[in-house]
Amino acid sequence: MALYSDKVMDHFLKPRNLGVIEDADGIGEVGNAKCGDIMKMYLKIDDDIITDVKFETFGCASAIASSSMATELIKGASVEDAMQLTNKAVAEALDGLPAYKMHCSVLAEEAIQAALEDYKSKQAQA
Amino acid sequence: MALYSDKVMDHFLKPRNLGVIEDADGIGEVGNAKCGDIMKMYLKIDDDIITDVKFETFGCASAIASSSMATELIKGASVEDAMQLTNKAVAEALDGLPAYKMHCSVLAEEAIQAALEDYKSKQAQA
Amino acid sequence: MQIYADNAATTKMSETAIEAMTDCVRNWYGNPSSLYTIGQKAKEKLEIAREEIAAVINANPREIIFTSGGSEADNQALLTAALNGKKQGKTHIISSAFEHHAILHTLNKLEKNGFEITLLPVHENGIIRLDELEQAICEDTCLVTIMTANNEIGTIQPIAEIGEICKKHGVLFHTDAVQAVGHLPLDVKAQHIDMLSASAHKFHGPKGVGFLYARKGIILQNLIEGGAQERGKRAGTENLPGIMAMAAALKEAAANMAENNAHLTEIRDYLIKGLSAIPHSALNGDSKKRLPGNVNFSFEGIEGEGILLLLDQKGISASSGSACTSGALDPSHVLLAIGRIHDVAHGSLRLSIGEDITKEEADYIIESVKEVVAHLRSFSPVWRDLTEGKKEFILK
Amino acid sequence: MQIYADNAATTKMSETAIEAMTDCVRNWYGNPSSLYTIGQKAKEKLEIAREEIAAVINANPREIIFTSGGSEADNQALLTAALNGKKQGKTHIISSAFEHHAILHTLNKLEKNGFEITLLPVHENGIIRLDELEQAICEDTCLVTIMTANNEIGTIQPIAEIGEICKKHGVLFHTDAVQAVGHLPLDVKAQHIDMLSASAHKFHGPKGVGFLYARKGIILQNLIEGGAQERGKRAGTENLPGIMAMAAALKEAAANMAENNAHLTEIRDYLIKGLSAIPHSALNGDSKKRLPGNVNFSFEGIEGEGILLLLDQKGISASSGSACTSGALDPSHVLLAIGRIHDVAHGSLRLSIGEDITKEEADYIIESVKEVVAHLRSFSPVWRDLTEGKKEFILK
Ligand SMILES: Cc1ncc(COP(=O)(O)O)c(C=O)c1O
Ligand SMILES: Cc1ncc(COP(=O)(O)O)c(C=O)c1O
Repeated sequence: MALYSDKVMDHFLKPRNLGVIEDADGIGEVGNAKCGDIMKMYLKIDDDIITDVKFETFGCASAIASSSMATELIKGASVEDAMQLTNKAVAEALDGLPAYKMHCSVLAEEAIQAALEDYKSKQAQA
Repeated sequence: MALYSDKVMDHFLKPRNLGVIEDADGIGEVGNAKCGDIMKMYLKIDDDIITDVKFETFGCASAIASSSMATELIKGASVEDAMQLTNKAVAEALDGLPAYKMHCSVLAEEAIQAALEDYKSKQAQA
Repeated sequence: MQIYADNAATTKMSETAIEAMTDCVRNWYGNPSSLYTIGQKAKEKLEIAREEIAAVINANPREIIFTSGGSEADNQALLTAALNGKKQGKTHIISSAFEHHAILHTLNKLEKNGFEITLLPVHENGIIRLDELEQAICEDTCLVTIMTANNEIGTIQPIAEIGEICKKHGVLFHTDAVQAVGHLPLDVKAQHIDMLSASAHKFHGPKGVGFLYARKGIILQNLIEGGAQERGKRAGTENLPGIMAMAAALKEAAANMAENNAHLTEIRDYLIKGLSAIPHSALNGDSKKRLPGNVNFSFEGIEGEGILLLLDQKGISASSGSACTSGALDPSHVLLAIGRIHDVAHGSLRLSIGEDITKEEADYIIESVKEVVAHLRSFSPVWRDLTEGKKEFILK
Repeated sequence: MQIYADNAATTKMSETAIEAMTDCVRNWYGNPSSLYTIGQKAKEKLEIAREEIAAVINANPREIIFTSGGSEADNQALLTAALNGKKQGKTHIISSAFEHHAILHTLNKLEKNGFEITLLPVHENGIIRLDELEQAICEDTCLVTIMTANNEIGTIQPIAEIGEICKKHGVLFHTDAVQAVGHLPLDVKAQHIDMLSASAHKFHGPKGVGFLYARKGIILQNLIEGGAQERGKRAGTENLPGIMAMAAALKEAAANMAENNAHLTEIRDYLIKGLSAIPHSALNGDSKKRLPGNVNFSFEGIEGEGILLLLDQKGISASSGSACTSGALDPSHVLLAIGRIHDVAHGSLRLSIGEDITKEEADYIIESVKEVVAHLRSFSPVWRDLTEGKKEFILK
């Protein structure tokens, strides 16, 4: 009955895919500092497959862990599959989040969506 | 800071002048069972001097101790002196009583007064 | 001989409870609201205690909030029912004439604030009548609060039946189970109890901690506002050492209940038999439907305080009326409620024995009480009048 | 290294306090309301504890009532002032914007019941201004309640001056001294304090016990109704083990206060100096008029929970905002009250060090915080924007 599951702590202490992708094909940023959470996702996409993903997060441990887990879940996935990612899937993959922290997984979902939208609109322009 | 002073406990545990005087010259009874205290005083008086005094008490420890102490204070005294006995004197002789038990010393004073009145009215009749 | 026979006033903490308490103050001193490991460990211990306590009365852990004792739990339960009732326009409360002052004084306060209070009679045996309860319930009734077991005379109320009636009429049912928890089997679901108050120091736990059970769905009103502890319903840093010790004590009491009660009942009945030999005395309250450890007698012609202090000299700790009011001049409202007139109510003695009492100790108690009663009667003017036929005996 | 640096949330009990507690549960288990020796011995211990506690704040023992902690004391003080005020037609209360929730939530409740509440600003340094207080007082004012020292940023209010102003205007003055008692010298007479709340677990006493001082002449309103304990003002069997342990802890704290504070102040200032080296950080609250053990910093570009959990990994227990609200999403109302904007308030750290802290530990804390802040900033998009000039730094 610790505050967070071992999975959350693991992803918080050793976040996967930290950083930026300089020549990203899609970038999404959601949240605001006032609320205490900002997530920024960078995607590298080849042939509709997410070949690389990185993130930066300002926020609590579960926000960091949710971003980290979300990147893991979509890395190597097709854009279409990544669009299906739900916050529930992120939370479940983390072995659950406290009820009042569920919004962190929502943010992670939204950040991914935003990055994918960014990619798509760039595609459309190209 | 025990409930009662050592003096009160001493007079409660070893009441002085317990009992009745069959041919008393004055008898006084005050209080009632409803309130939880009844005191009865018996006086033997020769030549206006209280030569013997006995008491019976239904009541709490401080009522018993107050009666006991009151009898000690008036034994051998003149009727006139005994009439001056105050509840304060009784309480002081007991090294004090808790505030909510002061009425016990009042009862003792009243019992003595009643017995003396009884003696006087008998004298007057004689 | 030293015999502590006032376990209804308070109990000595069990070794198990003391260990739980010292374990906590040394090892689990964190604040359960803190995020770091030391805090979360404390939180974990807190929730384990909640589960253990809930299990004993068949409640859900989420239905338990910790309080500073029985009085606080009683106050909060009544306040909750009253405020929630008022919102629905219901301002009638039913209770009994011999509740603890934590209930009665709170009801007085509510009465001043416009509530109507019905106090059911408890009759000579110290037990309410179900038909009278049912008759008292009306459209306006927002709460029935009846204690599980009385603290002075130990009589046990038909809780399951009361629960049933309240359920039928859709009225909240609270029970002050301070004297019962840890001593009698309780099952809030089977007995249809909506709220229940308990206090740890009555079952060999620590003083200053208790709990309030409130069935899921009941929105508790705060008595103490502040931090978000206890799901926002009771502010204040949790008394974890007290709570852990309470859980340990309650688990122990529940595990040994059947055995303890068999022994206590035997000694209780032995004491009742022995004391009944004192002329012009009477047992107060039903002789069977009473707490296994409770013996309460009235002795005609004498006053209670003297009995206590003389027994104390003999090493026996007992009480007359409840501890809270023994400083007062009025006789116990409980004894008056079961119809003892003042004169007799004044001369009462409560023995609430502990689980480790022996037959030899019971014999010593009986002999001591006999001596003390005889001594006090020997110079009681009331007793003289009674024996000389100037007054009639009330207790035959 | 293991460093407990959250003493403002709760402290570990001192050995002296633990001994007093275990002595009591083993030897003084009687109910102080009971008449026999075991009860009267308990009563004696209770009154000695009251005297010892009263002496520390220069009160009369009769002016102290024991409660279950700081929250209860705060609630009862405010209820008392409000009800007594209402009787005189006075329904205005002055407090400060950064009080503990035990005060603020109670004021909210009073506001709903028709009271008018003025919350004084506490400005950037976390200290109210006396002229603003005096201006706020009006004919209707029945209470000024200002905390002695703040629980998050540790700033100390000019209590004696506030007391003086209240006295001049004939207004009751209550102070929540939960963070101050045992840590700062207090004198209720010299400082003109009418009511004062304290909680034992903040000065190495037990959790679940505290006290309320109320000057002679103030008629307390009961929060908990029932038995006649505490002169009828607070029902419930007294938590004697807790009370004895509280008295022992407070005596000890008072005796060692000067020595403790000299050491704490030195280490505090050393920590402040060390942490100030972190770029774009700021101390919260006045740097001198603060509790000797309190250090509170905001670090731009990161969020507080991560700081805490990473420090926890390094064996350091600290907090962000108060323990009670650290589960919540809103940043601390205290930091907002001193003008920190949300973005920055989120990234705050409170270290409340204990008397036994060493310089080596302080060095370890400084190094650890530096590492943690650097790590969290390394992947913070906010920090990136700040360093890349896309956003302006708030903390220079
Ligand atoms: C300033 C202040 N007031 C009141 C309280 C409440 O005290 P307790 O948690 O002991 O009820 C606290 C601590 O939690 C506090 O820091
Ligand atoms: C029946 C009953 N209710 C309530 C209480 C109050 O419990 P506490 O003194 O722990 O607040 C007691 C004991 O004093 C009791 O016997």
